[in-house]
Amino acid sequence: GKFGDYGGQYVPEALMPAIEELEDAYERYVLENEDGFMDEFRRRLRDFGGRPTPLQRADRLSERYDREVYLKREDLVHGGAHKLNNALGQVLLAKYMGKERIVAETGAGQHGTATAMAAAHLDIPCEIYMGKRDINRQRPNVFRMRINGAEVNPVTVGRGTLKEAISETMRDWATTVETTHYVIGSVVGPHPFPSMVRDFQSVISKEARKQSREQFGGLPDSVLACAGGGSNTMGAFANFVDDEGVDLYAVEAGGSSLDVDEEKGVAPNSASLSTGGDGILHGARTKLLQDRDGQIMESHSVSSGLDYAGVGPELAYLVDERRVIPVNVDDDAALEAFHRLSQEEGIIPALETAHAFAYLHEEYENLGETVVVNVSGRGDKDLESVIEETSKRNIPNAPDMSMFQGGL
Amino acid sequence: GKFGDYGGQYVPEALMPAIEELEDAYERYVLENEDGFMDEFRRRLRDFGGRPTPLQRADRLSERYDREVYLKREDLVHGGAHKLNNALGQVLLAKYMGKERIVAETGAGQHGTATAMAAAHLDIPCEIYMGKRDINRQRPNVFRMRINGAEVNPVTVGRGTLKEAISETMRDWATTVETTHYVIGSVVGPHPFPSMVRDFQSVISKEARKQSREQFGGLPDSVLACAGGGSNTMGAFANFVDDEGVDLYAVEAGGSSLDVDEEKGVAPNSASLSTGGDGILHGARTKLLQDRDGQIMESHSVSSGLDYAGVGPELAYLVDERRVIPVNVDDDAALEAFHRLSQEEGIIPALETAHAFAYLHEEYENLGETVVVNVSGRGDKDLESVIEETSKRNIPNAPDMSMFQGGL
Amino acid sequence: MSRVPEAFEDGPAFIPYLAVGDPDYESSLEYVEALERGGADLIELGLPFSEPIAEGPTIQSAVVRSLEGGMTPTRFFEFVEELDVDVPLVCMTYYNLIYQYGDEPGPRPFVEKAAEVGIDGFVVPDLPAEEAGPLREACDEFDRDLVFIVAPTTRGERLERIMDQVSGYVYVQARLGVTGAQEDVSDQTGQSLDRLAQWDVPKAVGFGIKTGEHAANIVAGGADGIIVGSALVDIVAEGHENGDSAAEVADRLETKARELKDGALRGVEQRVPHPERQ
Amino acid sequence: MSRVPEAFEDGPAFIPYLAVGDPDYESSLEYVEALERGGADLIELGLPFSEPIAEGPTIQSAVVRSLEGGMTPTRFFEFVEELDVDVPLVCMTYYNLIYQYGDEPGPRPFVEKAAEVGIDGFVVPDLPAEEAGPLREACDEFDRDLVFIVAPTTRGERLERIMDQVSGYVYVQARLGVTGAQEDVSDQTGQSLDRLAQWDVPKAVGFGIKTGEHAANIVAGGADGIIVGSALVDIVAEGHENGDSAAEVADRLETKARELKDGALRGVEQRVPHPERQ
Repeated sequence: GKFGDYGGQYVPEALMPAIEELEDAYERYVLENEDGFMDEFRRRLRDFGGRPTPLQRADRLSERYDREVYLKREDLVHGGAHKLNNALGQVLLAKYMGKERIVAETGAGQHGTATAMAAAHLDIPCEIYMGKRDINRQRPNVFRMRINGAEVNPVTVGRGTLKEAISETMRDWATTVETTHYVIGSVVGPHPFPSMVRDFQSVISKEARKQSREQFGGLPDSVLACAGGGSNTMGAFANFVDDEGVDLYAVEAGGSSLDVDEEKGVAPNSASLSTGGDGILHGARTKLLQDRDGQIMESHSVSSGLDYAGVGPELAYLVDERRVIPVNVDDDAALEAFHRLSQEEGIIPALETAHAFAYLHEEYENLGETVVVNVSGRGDKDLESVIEETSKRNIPNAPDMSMFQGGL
Repeated sequence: GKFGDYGGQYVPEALMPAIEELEDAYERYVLENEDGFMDEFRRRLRDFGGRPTPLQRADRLSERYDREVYLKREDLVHGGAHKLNNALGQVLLAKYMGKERIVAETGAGQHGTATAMAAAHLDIPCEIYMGKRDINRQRPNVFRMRINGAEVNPVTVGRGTLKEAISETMRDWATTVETTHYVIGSVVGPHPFPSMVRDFQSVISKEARKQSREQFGGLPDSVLACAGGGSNTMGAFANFVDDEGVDLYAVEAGGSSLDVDEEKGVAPNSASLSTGGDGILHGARTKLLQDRDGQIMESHSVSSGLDYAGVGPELAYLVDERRVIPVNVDDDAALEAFHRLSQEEGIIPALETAHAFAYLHEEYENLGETVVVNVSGRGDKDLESVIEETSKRNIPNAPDMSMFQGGL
Repeated sequence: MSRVPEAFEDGPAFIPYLAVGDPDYESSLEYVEALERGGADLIELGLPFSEPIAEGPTIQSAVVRSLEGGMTPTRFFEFVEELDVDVPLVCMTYYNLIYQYGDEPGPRPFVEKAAEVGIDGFVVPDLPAEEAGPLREACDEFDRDLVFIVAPTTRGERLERIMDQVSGYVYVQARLGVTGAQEDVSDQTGQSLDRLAQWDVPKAVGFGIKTGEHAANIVAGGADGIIVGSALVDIVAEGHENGDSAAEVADRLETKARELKDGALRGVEQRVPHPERQ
Repeated sequence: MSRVPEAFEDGPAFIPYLAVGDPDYESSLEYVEALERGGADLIELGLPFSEPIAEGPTIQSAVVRSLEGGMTPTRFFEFVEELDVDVPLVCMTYYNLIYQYGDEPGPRPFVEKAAEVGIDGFVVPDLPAEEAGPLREACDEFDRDLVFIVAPTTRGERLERIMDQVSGYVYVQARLGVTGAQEDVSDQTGQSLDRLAQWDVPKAVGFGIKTGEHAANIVAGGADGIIVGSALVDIVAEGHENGDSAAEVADRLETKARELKDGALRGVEQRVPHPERQ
């Protein structure tokens, strides 16, 4: 349950038996394929989720950066992001464990929609906690969850974003732990979540590694993935960790600045790997954005999916071990990359994903001959934010925004 | 270029040379794979488009209807619908033909977004004509096109829907025919479009047929696909046409009623196969909704993607030949089916697609032991319409709509 | 017996177009008659179709006005019967209206009725030569002309196929695009006339002719006639928008017609012998 | 030397909880002192953490008020130093604040400072026994108690692991869920006390105790103490919302404390010998 000093199980005692039960289920079903769990998971990922996703050569980016750029197309997974890999795994595990109800938190709404879809697919009631502010930022995702039959519970405490939603879901779970499984949406939280979510997401790098060998006869020099909580990151890295020749870049949200305002408790970024310190949040020891007392800071990013003050403990460990390179790009660069990929490759990426492409744009010279970028999700959900955020900035490659007036 | 008496090339003389050029290109590149066109097309469909799409057993529908229900998951194609199969094929063909510009029309916006994506991917300028009314009904799709770098030209003539947009695009093409390819979005228009679009879309049934054999060791008893212009329909049927044991159901939009108001020139449905008469529209002889003089009627459907007064000539022919069975369901049934699939299978279908599921719901007893339904697209684009249309009706399985107030 | 050839007997033919019923039945009658007074040698009468794929915005709008005013094929034929003009008349419409008319499928009933009310020929913009067989037959049966459009892009075999079927005159499309007023008269016109020189059918040029000056240039370039639509429809549209009386609008149409006819006549004098076109 | 055992020497202990700094530093001082006057045997002082994952809405709101008022670990220690009460004090907070305090990583500096200002022990809701090693060591070094929470779901090996490390008292969670006032006092309490009977550490029951009646029942059921948080925080919140003076609110807290203390004492008399718990 530990990654060096990181990880662990810092949760209320009431949850510990459930966590131990989950640990046991994780070991039996996921690690040992008991009752053919992993077989069914893989089959459903394929038939329901649409796997494998392609590893696509990006012709125009390859030309632009004068090296081979490949895209791992997680945006094509059912629901529009890698999130289903994990949600489907956990909801199926909850069924194997005999649970009767699913709860989950969501920030950008991607994990919530993925969980709602998986729960509908597997016929189990589902409630999603979502910060009030995020609800307003991501209304289409809220509607998708409702249409999939899930309840959406607004969280009004604090700033009404992901970290409050996580706390609230933990409270629900603490009350209902015997019948309920909490589907955590990233490689965060108490053990076994970081390992289990990584395992469910590692299909990304398992496929990408095999596809690399088939398509260009070797392994990439670099793999880039955006990092918020870090589930697409760990998924994209997991099977490359032992390949020493493959550089792994976790691209965080640099927001508007890497500086913090200790006074207000605000970090205008979400770069916990790049700038955070060791601490305990949401059940695990990891790197996080905190003030000198240990109070968690408000994080910020143009992408609500990256807007989180913590990060998966395994990533914190891999960064300390110098296996993963933490980097970051700012909001403007992410928006520019969003428009670039949309216009040049015909793929509208999630704003989260756009961060990885912004880093590619800034540092391509140092990324070697062959680069794999994980396209963690599609950007349909972000149209409203992109229009709003692009309008208030000077983004050189943005389309004329005048016809977007009035919003969606 | 004919399907029985249907089809043909009823276009202005100015377009005929372009159409002949296209016919020639179709024969060489598509039918004969000259310069490896089809190889490149298939490769890009796989890597960029995300093919093959799964043939998924729908567990809960299978249980509900007491037969094997399989879903052909075209909603997982890049862009969210089968439309890319054709758009990518035609844009690539335009490149092979040396064209410098793409124009296309769009109704629901799915073809426009697919074309914009394909054009961005293949680096060719693109303009999309879209009826003003459809623009207002499908704003997210408009934004997606713009973000992909396409120009979107509003068509204000007439009612501002698909048929006006088609006429307008033909006018553009008539002016620019030497440098421009017109990417028609369905199996309509003058020859070679109906055949060519069918060929590009037939990958659906090619895969489904193979997957049927692999997954259940035979062919389905019935294949259901919604039918507006009919591109997903022909795509889903093409490779089954010679399999006499497979019943093919084209499910049209019954709208609010099958009756027509001759006085106002309004058909409150889009059921041209079921109720239309032989006539000439948009370059081809086919079945269409017209008054006794031959003026084209205003069609109607809760789904703007089906809202078209004509239909592909090959479908008209196959209906006359009794190979394809034309059926229809009304708006209410489609909305109910939309919510059913969303809640029970975790798949939010396009409103177009929901029509096929509504027919399954109504007539499953007569569809045999194994049914394949083509999930032609996903429903994210329809959220706004679904909320609005559901709110004004009494749809028994709709979620509580109160939290949707205020729209997206 | 079609009267179309009469239009080309006395020098260059001035062929105006109006959408019948635009903006209403009665005014439209006055307008067509004004065109004859202005010097029209043949008049193209547009029967509006709901999907006018070959028309630009000007004529599209005329079509909408006419349809909203209740124009139908039946009313169209009544209009032609009521019309008090002596020049040949050609009906311009889309094929579906021709195809649907009457009790039997196909174009015969429409052509029969048209012949009966005094229509001499047809132009059908969405009917290329390949699909024209049935209509050509009906025209032959009722002794009507079938005019085809030749585009700047029409060459070789296609051109021959069209010229095999055309009768009355050939409608030479001056440039690519849809109908509508535009300043330049394309070089493409001369090239088209060159290609058509070997055939003995009158060549009338349309698309983009707005002024007497244009008309003169076109005729000087070798055309046997000029076809003018949008420039006239614009006058109707403007009058309609301004609420002018039908009589006022008719006067303006007559004036414009005279300008165009005079231009065409002037063009004859400007003709220079063309080495390639004997 | 921790004074925690003193709280349990004279019959059942009444253990109230308040979030320090709610709604402000000065009022909070008065409130805590009022609890002692009302009969508190030990007081749990909440040091607010920004992510209080184990708290219900009542205490969450208290945490927000306190943080907005500028409460920090440093101010908390000043508060404890300034506090004029004689009963033992236990600090309830989340592990990150303990972990981050001071110049060296780990819990030692926090415990050292807490011991210095007069904190006798700690309750850390997000620190299960498995992760508690370093804090346990620091508590041993400075002779402080480390209280653990035992949930209704805590059984077998887990229970033993906790009981190996606990000192001062064990916090028996009366029912599943988060902190917060609720009417019923669960049957689960009795079962938990049964499971804990073999250990000789005082058992204080918390979660959901709102009235003297509840307190009496719990003590009658075998508890060595009662812990009350939300019912008191509600009084602070209400006073704050109504703009009542700190003195008024303090009086109400004292009255409520007395009701709870009296209930606990009554409970002793209602105890019946329990066959399974000797």
